[in-house]
This record gives sequence, structure tokens and C-alpha cells, in this order.
Amino acid sequence: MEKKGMNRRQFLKLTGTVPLVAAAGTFGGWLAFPKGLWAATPAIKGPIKIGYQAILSGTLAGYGEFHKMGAVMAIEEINAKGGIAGQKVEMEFRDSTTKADEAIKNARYFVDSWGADYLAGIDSSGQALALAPVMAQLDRPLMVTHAATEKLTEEFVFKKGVKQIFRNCMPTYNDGHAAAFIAKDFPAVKWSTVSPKYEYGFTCWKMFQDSLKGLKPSAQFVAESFAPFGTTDFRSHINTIMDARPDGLYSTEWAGELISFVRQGKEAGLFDKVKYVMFPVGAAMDVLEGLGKDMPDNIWVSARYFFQYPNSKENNDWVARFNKRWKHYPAYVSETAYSAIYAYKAAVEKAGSKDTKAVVAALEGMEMNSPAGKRVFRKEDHQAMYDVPWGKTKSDPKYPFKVMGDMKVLPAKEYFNRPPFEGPGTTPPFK
Amino acid sequence: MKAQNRNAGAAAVVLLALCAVPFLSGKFAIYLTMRIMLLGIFAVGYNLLLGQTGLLSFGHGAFYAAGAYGLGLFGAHVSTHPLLGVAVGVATAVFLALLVGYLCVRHTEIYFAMLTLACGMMAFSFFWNAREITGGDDGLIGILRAPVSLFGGIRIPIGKDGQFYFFVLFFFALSVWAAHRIRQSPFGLALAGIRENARRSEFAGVPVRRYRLAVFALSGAFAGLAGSLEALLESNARPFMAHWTHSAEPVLVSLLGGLSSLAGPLVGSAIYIAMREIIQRFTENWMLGFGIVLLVIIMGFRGGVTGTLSALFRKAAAPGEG
Amino acid sequence: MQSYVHVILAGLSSGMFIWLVASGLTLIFGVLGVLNFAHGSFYMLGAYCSFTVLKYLGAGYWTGLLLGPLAVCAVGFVVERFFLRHVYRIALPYQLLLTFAFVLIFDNLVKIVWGGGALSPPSLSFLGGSIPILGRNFPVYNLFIIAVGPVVALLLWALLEKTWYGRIIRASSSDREMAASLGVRVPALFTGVFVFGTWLGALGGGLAVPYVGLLTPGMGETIIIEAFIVAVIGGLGSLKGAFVGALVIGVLSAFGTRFFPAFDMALTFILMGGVLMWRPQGLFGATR
Amino acid sequence: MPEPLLATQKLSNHFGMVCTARDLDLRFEPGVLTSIIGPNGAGKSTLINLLTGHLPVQTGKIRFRGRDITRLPIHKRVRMGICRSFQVVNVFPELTVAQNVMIPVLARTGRGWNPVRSLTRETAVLRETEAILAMVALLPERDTPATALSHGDLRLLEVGVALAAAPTLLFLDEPTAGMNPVERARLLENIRGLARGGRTTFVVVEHDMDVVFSLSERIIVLHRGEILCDGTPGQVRTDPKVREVYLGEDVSDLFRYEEE
Repeated sequence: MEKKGMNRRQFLKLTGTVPLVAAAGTFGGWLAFPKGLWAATPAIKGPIKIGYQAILSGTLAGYGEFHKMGAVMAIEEINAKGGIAGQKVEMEFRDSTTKADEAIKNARYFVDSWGADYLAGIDSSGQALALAPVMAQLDRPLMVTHAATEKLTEEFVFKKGVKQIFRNCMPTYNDGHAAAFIAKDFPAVKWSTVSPKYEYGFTCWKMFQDSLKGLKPSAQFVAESFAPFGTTDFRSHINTIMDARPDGLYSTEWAGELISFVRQGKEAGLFDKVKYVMFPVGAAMDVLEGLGKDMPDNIWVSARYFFQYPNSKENNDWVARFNKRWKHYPAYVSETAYSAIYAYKAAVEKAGSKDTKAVVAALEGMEMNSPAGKRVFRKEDHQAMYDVPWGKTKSDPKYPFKVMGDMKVLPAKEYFNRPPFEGPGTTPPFK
Repeated sequence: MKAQNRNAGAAAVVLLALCAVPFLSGKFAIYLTMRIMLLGIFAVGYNLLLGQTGLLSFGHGAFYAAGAYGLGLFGAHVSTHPLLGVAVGVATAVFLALLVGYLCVRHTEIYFAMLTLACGMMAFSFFWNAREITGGDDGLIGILRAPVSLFGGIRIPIGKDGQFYFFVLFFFALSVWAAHRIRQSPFGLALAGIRENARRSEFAGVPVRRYRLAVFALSGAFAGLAGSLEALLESNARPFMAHWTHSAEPVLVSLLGGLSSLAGPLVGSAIYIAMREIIQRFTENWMLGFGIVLLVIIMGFRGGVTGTLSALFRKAAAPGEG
Repeated sequence: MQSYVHVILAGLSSGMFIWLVASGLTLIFGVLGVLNFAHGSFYMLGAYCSFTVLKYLGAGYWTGLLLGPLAVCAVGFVVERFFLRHVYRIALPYQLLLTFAFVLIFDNLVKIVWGGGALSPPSLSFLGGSIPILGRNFPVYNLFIIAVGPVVALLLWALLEKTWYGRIIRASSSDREMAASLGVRVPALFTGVFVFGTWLGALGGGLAVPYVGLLTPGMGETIIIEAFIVAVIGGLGSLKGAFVGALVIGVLSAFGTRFFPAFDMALTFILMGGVLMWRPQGLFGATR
Repeated sequence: MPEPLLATQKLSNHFGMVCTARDLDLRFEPGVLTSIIGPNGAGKSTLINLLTGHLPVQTGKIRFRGRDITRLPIHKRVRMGICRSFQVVNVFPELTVAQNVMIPVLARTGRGWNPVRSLTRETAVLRETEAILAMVALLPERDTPATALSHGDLRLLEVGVALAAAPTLLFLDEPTAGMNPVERARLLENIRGLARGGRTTFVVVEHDMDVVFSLSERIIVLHRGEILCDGTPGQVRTDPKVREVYLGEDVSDLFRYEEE
């Protein structure tokens, strides 16, 4: 069925263009020297097509909606101001689900069938990694806006040279290393974790441990309980932690599972017993809004962007515009989605072409301003360097949810792994 | 005889059309056709179990995954030869299927289904948790498509999708042919007997459990083949291949296309993949659209699409013959 | 000691919770002979409807728990009357496929109506909070759930064993033709049982709102697998079996998570596999 | 005494409180056409079920040609030569008549494992199938699905499937129930002929006393799981206990077959 549709469409395309070309009298030339004809056309032909995919079904469907808000807003703004290099921008948004084969199929559809120039999105690390080899084949730039696995940039971009992939969101470095930089100043010695039972949870916990040991050799790690994907009942995990009587709890639970975990932990008195609690993705809007006043105070949270930081005109204006457009505060994926579109705009206009090679070259090392502040795409691994805040949850009468107090901001270069990502001196703490 | 010739003719036409796909259509259509063929291999083998023998398994994703991981691990540690890899993948799948089958074939119906579900999810949990071997939830990534070298030093590249397409097509044709032969064979008849009346089969002297085990392993081999081919196509092997939601796919497409014919699961695979793709082009709410289509098919086409169509043909043909 | 008691309590509450969902599933299978995969969707709809009454209509928790599941009953009625009724006689795989189609539809509809994001209810004013048990806090609401489970079980038992309706239901489930010939309107009765089963599932969903503290589209899919496992372990169609099965699964997985975390993803499946190996018909299933 | 074909030793079976077989010691000699009769609930079907493996043996032993088969699975007993037909038609409904008969032939000849060879090339099997179909007079119906057969033809097929396993000892559970007189006569003639051929020893459960007394060389009368009488038709006819059971206690049973 699909096959026939494709044939017919391509056939129509051909029959549509060929007479025009022939009428222009360049038919022979087009056959013999197709490049000559291309050369006569402007460098960037429109419309510019962006294929975006994120989770739109199942328990994480809310993330896709937040991605979409950011991306749609960016495209509306850009088109209102004349598009990218004078060309209109079009976007198609697809449900990535959480499955890798679905993400691959979508990417192939975007490029091979729809003719996308640029891809963005991706929530799951597994999907991002599975896409990496495919992106090399498809040869279009992909901006990852949520998946955090450091393997994507360290292994696939840096070591294997899949240059098409970029990431403008915080990788696991913030969730793992940066948390340790914050934690080292606490009097807590005995640390524990309840984290997701998959690579993301394992990796962050390991980064946290390694960095914290480097920063504070007296630190001990006394209990760990990993909750499988889809856990709704954390009570046994909470018992495991409380039995170990730790001073500190570190948890990379996120989204709905973090909400359940916090509610159930609160019921069990977990946050009364454990004094220092860190949620590296606890400042995600879905979590803050979901928990509302039930989020305990004085918990150290961070996120890949938080709408109160930076306190700059650009950011504050954007938050206001976003709020007006969607009646929501921007989630971090909204910001990364928004910035991902602008990153492409900047790169295309810098390169003067939407050719993949040129765009990749333009993005490498590119500096851009975004709501989250200044981003620099590191040349070696294509990872955006930017700063995100950590802070303690507190009430604020202006908001129906908890916000960050005592904000601390670490410069990204202090805790990001450094190329060549192997051997001593590539992981924090740096001397 | 006539019907046989007609079927052979139809098969030849489909094969020719499949051969023509890479020359006539876009890259995405080639890719989708490959996915349809992979699901077709999975389902046509699975239907030997469900349609031919009457056993409902919810654990065949495990064998699919075993095929993918078998090929992936073999490729990473021993040899990247695709044919050897596929052979290892199939062998791994068969081994696992024999193990699971041995535990499950004493049971029938829903109990068999739930036991296979349990075994499949144990495999899923293994692939997820044995991080040192399987790469955890990220799976094995970056599986290579090395050229196929045959005796005499011929090397056939399969790196490009247009080339790999024929690699898949070869195994697809082989699988369909094998499934066809099995259905027509004495073994196939014995399976049909078990489906129709297991107790009577025993009284006919058929060792029912051993046949069930054999067909279970055989369908596991098809699943392993499909899995190892997908590992080559998508360059990865993932735990979700063993998840029950994936195990449900061949069930779904077999029911969709029709249990009672060879073509049923194949037609079902094509409908399933093409339909989802078409719905996704119109709406993000593809689950709603797909759910409604499923409802219509189940309520309207009780014997699956092929079953209903052939019944219609028979009806249409009957007055002429009479 | 403290740890063991709390693990057991956590297991009991999650077990009772699975029981509430599994009871409707088992009842429908026992009487109608249909394995209803969409039962998890009724659970989800129950949660969302109760939540809506609770939060958006400003009514209290009890009103939400009363009205929410009742609204879902209407959905159950439509599903039975216009779809399932026509497929009672088709093979098991088709039943599963049909009800699976409803899972897709309901998951998607919930996303359209309530949005894809996770919803989280405000904490309860009463039955909220925790009380210390052996020096560690335990939520009052979970104690409430632990109490509700056996109450529902008792009521079901009384309904089926002690009332005239119960006798009719049991008679019809063992022999439809016979019951019909005795003047029982079997189709109407089946619709009634299905709607009642739906209500049980939706009630589980309503009770889940404060328990899980989270509503997401797709929340029914995890619970339906657990409910299936419980129903199979107990013996399909046996309410007593489902009750015991739920307790076993609840408590053992709580212990598994606490003491054998390496196996926690596969634990329920290992348990089910073990039970089926040992007793293919389940703990309380009739021998085949 | 020569080696018996089949012998039981203290064979017993209970369903809850009801005893359906009590310490049965039975011997079946080769070539002796035996009938088992008795009122409803006497344990006739239970006995066949126990001997053929349909029911697990609770206590007691079964020996076939001197070999203990008490715990042997059904298909192995069939391969050794013990087979049966069923009282309620129990064939392969969606398969054709020929396929129905072919399954036991394939199993017996060990050709059922071949997954690639086309069935149409199994000429020996096909020939044998046709021979059996001819024997039960179903050759014209060879390509009809079993579900489309008339009741009488189904009964014939039932016997045909049992015969196709080429048993040495064949239990027929009410083979003529529901047949018209013509079909019945033909089937009985076949059974007689086969029995005379000597390859198969028949044990028949029957309600039709005419059939029983005209066909059998030996009659076993069961009552409440026990052997009431065991002897030649003449001995059974004159046995007072049998008369009492049939005439005094359960008269209706004699007429049961007429109601069907």
C-alpha cells in the first residue's frame, strides 16, 4: 500500500517538474549537467523542513506535549519574522514512543520520505544511541533535546565520528558530577540512592559517587535501590533506604515516577529522617507542578533548564511569551526544543546553506544566545556547554508550586567530562 | 491443482514485485518493505504455532531478541560475517525456544499463553539486567553490516539499504517457502491434527508434546531469523524485542490477516505496518485511529482479512459453478 | 523487625490494591468467559473520572469515589452491549485483540481529554497523613486500602453465595443454555455482570488516586498485567484464588524488592511460572 | 495358558466417593472378540479409559504382552498396539476424511516428522489411507471435511481413525450408536471380518443386545465397577445375577438405545 503511494507521488513529482524544465529549454542541460541547473538556483531552497519527534503516548506523553510547545513557538516566531534565510519553516511532529525502532522509523520517514533538512527531539537515551548509526546513513543534522546519555556524544560523536549529531540539553554530567559538587559542601557522609533501574540511573549514580569520592574522600555509599521503569509503588525502595539510615539521598527518578516517589516518601517520613536530598531532575516543571505544595522544602533540585534562571531580559521575556502562548511555565524540554530550532536557524544563516556538511561545520563551536543563557557547541563532541542552576525548594506566594531558593550555578566546564573522554584528567574534579 | 497453480502464480507475482521495489520506489518505501518482510518472517513462523497447531504464545519476542543478541554478540566477539551471524542468531533462538518450550508444552490455551508470557518476560529482564553482556536497556548498538563473503572469495556488500534489501528478501522468500512446505507436509498435518483434537491425536499415536515442542522451536527459529535480520537492519539489539508487547505483534498480525492461510500473517504484517504509517501521517493520535481500525476488522472480518476475502470470492464464484 | 513489618505492610497494601483490580477481571472471566484486556483501561478511566470529580468539580474524595466509577460503568455498558456481546463465542486470541483495541482507544482518548502530562491529586485532608508503626511512619490511607480489600472480598462472596442474584449468576456461568431455559435473561444478566466488573476495576482506579499519587495515560497497562498474573496464579475465574494470589504477589514482590533486588523485574513472572508448573490450574482453579 | 494380550491386576478407580472400578482382574486373549456390557454407570467407559491411558491408573497394574504399561502415555500404548474409538464422535473436525485417517497412519509409520516433503508424495501412506477408507465405506467422501459428514458417516470415520492405527487390541466404545440399520450391519460385518483376519483383537462396549450376542465370543458384564459375570454369550444369558441386574434393577437401560 505504502509502496504504491510512494511510487505515485514520486511519479507525479517527476511529471510535474519535467515539462516545466523542458519549457525553459534546459531539459538537455539538466540531463547532462544537473549541477549546472542547481547552481542557478538560490543556495537555500525552501521550505525548510524540520522533523521533530518526542514521546506523545503512554505514561510520558506529557513530555512530547512540552517539546511541541517550545518547537511550535519557535517556528511561529521565526516564520513571523520571515523564516530561515528567507525561507518558510515547516515542521512535522511525530510520536517517538519509547521504542528505539519507532524512533528509527520516524527519522527515516522524516528524511527519506518527507524530505526533512533537520531533525530534533528524542527523549530516551536508548533511542538516541540506536539512532546514532542511522543518522550517519541519513546524513542530516540531529539535535537531541532531552536524552542525556553521555555515551551519545562521547562515543558516537567523538570516537566514532558521527558528526551529524548534536545535543543542546544537559547530559548526565549535571545529574551526576554537578550533584557531587553541590553535595560536597553538605555535612552528610553516608549517601544512598533510589534511582531508575536502567543505564541512566546507573550512570548518574556512578558519576555522583566517583566525583564525590574525588571531592570528599570521607563520603560513603550505604544503600542503593533501583526501581524498574514504570514503578508506581516505591514503598519497598523507601524501606531499603530508611533501613540504612543515610545522611543523604540522591535520586535521579524523574517525571511521574519522581512524583510518586516523593509523595510516598513523604508519607513514610523519609524527608524527615534523611536531611540532605538531591533530585537532579526535580526542578522539571511536570514534577514541580504535579507535586504543587506537596513537594517538601529544602530539597536540592536541578533541571536541564529552569525558568527562573538566568534572570536575564531574554529569558524573562521568553517565559512571559511562553506563558501567554500556552498558559504554562516552560518545561526544560520546551526550552531545549525552542533553542534547537533557533540553533538551526543560526547555523543555516551562518553557513549560507542547508547542506548537512555546512550546517554541521557551522554548528561546531557555535555560540548562541538562548533563554537558558549562552550555549556553546563544543567542537569535539557536539555537546552544548551552558549553565543550569541548582537550588533548594522553597515556597513562593507568586507560584502555585515550589521554586528554587539559594540558587547555585556551576560553570559547565568545571564538571563536564573533557575530550578525549578516556584516561586521567578527563573526568571531574579537575585540578 | 488449479488453485495450486493460481497460488504459485500469485507468489511469483509478489516476488517479482518485491524484487522491483528497490528500483522503483523511494528509500523510505524500501525500508518499510524490509520492516514488513521482517514482521512477515516473524509472523509466518509464529502462525505455524498459533494457526497450525492452535497454541497461543506471548513469549516469542524472547526468541526474536535471542536472534538479535546472538548475532550481535557473535559479531562483536567472533565474526561479523552476516550469514554466520544469522546462523548463530537462529541457533540461539532455537536453543532458548527448546528450553522454554520444554517447560511450557505440557500446558494449553491460556495457561500456555501465560507461561510463555512469563518466560518471555524473564528473558526480557535478563537482557535488561545482564548489563555486562547485553548492554542493559541501551542494548547492543552499532552492529555492523559486513559484506557477505562466499566460497571462492566473492564478497557481496550489504551495507547500503538497497543492497541489504535483497539479503532480507532472500530470507523472506526462504521463510515463506519453508512455511509453505511445512504446512503441506506430514508434519504439518500432524500439527493440524493436534490443533483440531489433541486428545484424539494421542490416540492416533502422535506424541503430542514432542510435536508441540518441535513446532515451538521451529517457530522460534523463524523469530530468531527475523530478530537477527532486524539487528542488521537497525544496527542494534534491544531488550524491548523480548517484551510482551513485541511478542503480541505476530499474534496481532496473524489475527488481522487470518490464521488459516499462509498468506494471512503476511497480509496482516503489510496491513499493520502500512496502516500505522498512513494513520501517523494524518494524526498524532495514531493509537485511536489504529484501535478503531482494529475494532472494525475484528467485528467485520471475523476470519481475518484473507479469510473473509476468500470466503467472499468463494461466494462470488459459487453461482457460476452451480 | 521494623523493616520486616513495614515491608509486609507495603506488600499487603499493594496486594490488596491489585486484588481490587483483579476481582473485576476474575468475575468477568468466571461468568462471561471473556479475558478482558481493557480492564486496565477501566481502572485508568476510574482514576481519571474520580480525579475530575475531586479536583475540577470541587467535590470531596468520597463523592469522587462514588461518581467516578459510576461514570465508567456507562463505558463498560457500551463496550459490552455493542461489542463484546457479539464475540463471546470467538476464540480467546480474538477476545484479547478486541479488548486490546479498546486499550489503544481509551489510552488515546484519555490523552486527548485530560492531556498527556501526569496529573497528581492534592493530598487528602482526612485519611491522609501517617501514623507511626514501630517507630516508622505508615500512611493511614494504605491501612484503609488494606481494610477495603477484605471488605470487597466479603461483599462479593456474600453477593455470589448468599443472594438470589448470586445463585442466578453462578447458574448462568456454569450453563448458559440451562439458565436461559429456566427463564433467566442471560444477555441482560451478562451485561449486568460486565458492568459490575467494570465498576470494580474503576473503583480500584478511584482508590488509586491518592495511593499512587499519579495519573498518566497508560497507567492501566502495568496493573492489568499484574492483575492477569494474580488471576492466573489464583486459578482463572476463582475469586478466592485472585484474593490469595494478590496477597502472595503483593507481599512477595515487596520482599523481593527489598531483599532480592536483582530479580525484582522478573519476580512476579517467576512466581507465576512456578505456580503453573506445580499446579497448572492455579491455586484454586478447578481441575481441568 | 498362553500369554494374554492384556491383563489387569487389581485395577481400581474412584471418582470422589463413587467407585467406578474395584479390584478388576481381567485377561484379554488374542483373537477373542469380547463385549463389555452393563447398566449405565457400571464402569464400562472407565475401564476403557484406564486401559487406554485416558485416565491415570490410581491403583493396580496393567500389562500388555507381558510388559507393564500402567504408567505409559497414550501415544506409546497406541504405538504398541492398543487403540480405541470414542462413544461421542471425537475426530478432527476441520480436516478432511482422508486427512483424519492419514494422521494415525503417518504416526504409525513414523513418517509424521517430515517437515518438507509434500504429503502428496507419501504414496504408501496415501494407498493405505484409501484402503482403510474403503473398508469403512468412506472412499467417496475422502475430500469432505469431517464437520460436513452425516452422523452415521462420522461414526464410520470414528472407527476408521481407530483402525488406521493398525491396533492389535482395539476398544470400540458403542461403535454403532446412532447408526441406521444398514450402516450398522455393514460396520458389524467389517468388524467380524477383521476379527477373523486375526490381526486385530476387538473389545466392544455395546448397548444393543442383539449386536452383543450375535457378535461376541466372550461377554463381560460390569456392575458398579465390579465384574458381575464373565463368560460365553450362553453363560451370560443364563446367569441369574445378570438377569437380576438387568431385569430387576435397571430395566430402562435395555431400552436406552431406542430413545436415541
